[in-house]
Amino acid sequence: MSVTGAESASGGEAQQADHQHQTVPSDISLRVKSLESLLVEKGLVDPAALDALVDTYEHKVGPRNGARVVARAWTDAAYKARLLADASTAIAEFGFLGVQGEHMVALENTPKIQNVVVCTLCSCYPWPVLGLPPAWYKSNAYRSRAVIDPRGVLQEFGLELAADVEVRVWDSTAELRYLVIPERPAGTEDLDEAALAALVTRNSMIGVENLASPKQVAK
Amino acid sequence: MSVTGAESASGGEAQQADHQHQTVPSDISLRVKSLESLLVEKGLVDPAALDALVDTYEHKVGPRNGARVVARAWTDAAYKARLLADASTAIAEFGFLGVQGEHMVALENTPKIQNVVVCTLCSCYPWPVLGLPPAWYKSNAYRSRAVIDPRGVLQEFGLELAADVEVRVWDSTAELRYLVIPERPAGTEDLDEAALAALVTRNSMIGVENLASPKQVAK
Amino acid sequence: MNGIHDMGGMHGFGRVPQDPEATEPVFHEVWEGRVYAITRALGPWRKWNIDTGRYFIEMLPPAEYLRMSYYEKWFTRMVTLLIKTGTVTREEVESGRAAAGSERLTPALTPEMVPAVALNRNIPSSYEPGIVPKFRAGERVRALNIQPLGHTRLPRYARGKMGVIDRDHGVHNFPDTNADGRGPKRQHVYAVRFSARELWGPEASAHDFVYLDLWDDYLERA
Amino acid sequence: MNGIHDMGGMHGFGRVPQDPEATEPVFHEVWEGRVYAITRALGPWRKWNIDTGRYFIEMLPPAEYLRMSYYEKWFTRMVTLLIKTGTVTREEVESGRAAAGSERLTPALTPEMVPAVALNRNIPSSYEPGIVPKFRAGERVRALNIQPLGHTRLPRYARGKMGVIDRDHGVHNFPDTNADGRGPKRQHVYAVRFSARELWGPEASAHDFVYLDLWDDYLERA
Repeated sequence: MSVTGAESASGGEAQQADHQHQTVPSDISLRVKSLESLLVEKGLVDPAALDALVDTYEHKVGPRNGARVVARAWTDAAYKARLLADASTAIAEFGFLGVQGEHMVALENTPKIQNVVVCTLCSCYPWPVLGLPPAWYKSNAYRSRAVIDPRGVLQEFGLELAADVEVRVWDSTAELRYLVIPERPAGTEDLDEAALAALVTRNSMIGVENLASPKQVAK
Repeated sequence: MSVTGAESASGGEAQQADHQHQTVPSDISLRVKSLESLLVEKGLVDPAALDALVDTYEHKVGPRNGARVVARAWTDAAYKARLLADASTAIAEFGFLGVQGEHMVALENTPKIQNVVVCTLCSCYPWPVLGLPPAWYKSNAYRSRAVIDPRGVLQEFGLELAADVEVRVWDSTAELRYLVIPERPAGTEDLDEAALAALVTRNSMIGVENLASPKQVAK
Repeated sequence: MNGIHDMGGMHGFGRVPQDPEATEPVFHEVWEGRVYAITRALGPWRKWNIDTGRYFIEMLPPAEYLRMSYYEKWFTRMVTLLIKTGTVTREEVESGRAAAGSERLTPALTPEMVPAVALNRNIPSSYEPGIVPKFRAGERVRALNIQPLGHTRLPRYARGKMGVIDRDHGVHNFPDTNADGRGPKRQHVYAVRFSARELWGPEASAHDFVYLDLWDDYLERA
Repeated sequence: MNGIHDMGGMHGFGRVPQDPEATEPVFHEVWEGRVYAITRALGPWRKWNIDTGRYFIEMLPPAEYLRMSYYEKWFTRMVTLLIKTGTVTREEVESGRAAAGSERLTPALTPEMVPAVALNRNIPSSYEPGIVPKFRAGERVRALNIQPLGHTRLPRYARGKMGVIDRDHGVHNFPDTNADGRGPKRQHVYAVRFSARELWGPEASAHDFVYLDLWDDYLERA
């Protein structure tokens, strides 16, 4: 199926999209409702399936999934080895599968290496392990700056790296999706896997935050 | 005088400009009137001087100036030599002086060389010889495409160049301003300088158009 | 295309906006969730692929691209592609009603299927021994200096730059051709490691690197 | 700065709009002429220089930059700089009235001066024998790969690319420093000839060239 013609690159498509934007009702909420009812009437979508999809991403899929993966990697050396060797398969052990998580790569942060994930061209993100991306990840500021000024961006997240820490920014240009394994915080030797998972933040699994020790947090 | 601080590059200025845009009245015509009356009240500008400036660029300065320069270059070999060697001085012989025309360069089109002028970074333009720039010259489409797709742009102006014609695109990044001397059309041997000047179009002096012979036009 | 979406390395967008992680909603507005869900529910109809979908967001006029919110872009893309593929007509979108006598279908995605679609793995294997990689880990490569008018996933900031193959990600569809109907042209994708100094010049930190996932057709031996 | 204004080489803006040359007005709206004239009439006060003026248009948020018309950008820039330089206050702009007790000046530009200002030459000579050019016509040079956060006139598309000095334009102010108060740092400017293939890759025409006016500080010997 070819949906694009020779005119696309010269802006014909873009102008069409623009025109169309002008001709649908102005309020986005009304426009979406109108389109949904059209698609339901034509039998293209089932509103109950839409409800189920919204519910799934609002309540069932999210960064708690990734946190469980990270906590296991911290506590189970064999699992960590499998995760680093083939993240898709290792994550599948938890059942965290599906769209935008088919080709996973795990990246391990160390005292000397900070991995940071971005998608400069759109907002690719590992949905099954982290849910849908936060607004900041989709922002033009993050997309434009993460590759040219990663340390400046990290500073805005409160993360000041030593000059000799190697910063690795992963720009998700393909269908690979990246999960950062943050460093396990000090002072967590006594915690079990579930308690450890509770410490893992979404931002730490994107690489823009490092985890403080629970004692530091308690202060 | 330093009007910019360290915060500029991080977007502080831009945000301020944006904020300010929000707080002035919404209709641009009213906002301009309001600012003018403020500046007049404070004695910063004289409304009669504003009138004179508008009148100057609406009626006294424009592409007819450049056309006279081109026509003389066509008819006076010594003038043409001076124009190509030092355009600022040669153009000053006509009294076409002033802001955005201080450092002029003349570029001669030939059957084998097509010069085209653009300013990708803003819209620099040789005001004293061509007046203020037309909308197309200031358009994002022209600014973005002239350097990467000059032949495609020229086609939109109706100019189809042979593949072996050398295209020279001059991106006006500094205070140099460029005047293209188009080829003198065939069949104009009998015309005097004034009649020749009448044939010269604005677009031909930017390089996006070549001049047809008067006989072709008559057809 | 060298569109506004290709914004890696741009200045001027200010600071990264920060929402508190604990309280930021998945969808900031109800309609955002609906746009997301409709897009997903249309997926099984296979009216367009993911590369085409990205391409049609990139083709928004730049001023609109920057003005629109994320899901507003999704919505606009969806309407454009539904019309373009003949799935609905412009008149139907404007009226919100199916044209008289138009076909009534059965939704491809039912509520029962959602857990499987959302949460299960459903992807062609990237192991295709018949497709031989052009490069190996450790090899020096140069990203081509190309300016495709159509969809591409080679950002401008990396073009002409030298890097090192970090790892082979296996075989994937080639977005440039897959986006506009010229086929998947499957080939190897690699993580390629570029130094920040190669990309941005000598003032960048010697300790910073950018990894890009790049296809065989974007690379040449350096 | 790598702002949206640096758009050479971008795709997505469509066809070049065409107005009939014979009938296009110099100013499409009355207010455009006033904005142009006010900007010019403020010039003799020397509150800011041309490089600062350009910089303050480039710092508009990218979405605003693309949304605004040309003279709307000029207007916004003018208001910002009038306030920034203390020439007027934000409150005065909002009210449209001078603050009580504020200074009343005499306009720097009178109607009688307009022909001279608009039409006469008034520029420091660019002949400064004390400033020696670094390069000569015919020399091969490379534009630096730099990413200034402030104002610059080295477009992104030329950075890191090789060209040939076409001619020496004499001595000019250096915009990068002149724009933000670090001084004119006068130096030679050259027209540098780049092949389209060097800039855009092997698919460009071998007969196409781009000439950029570049300063000594943007160039190194290649």
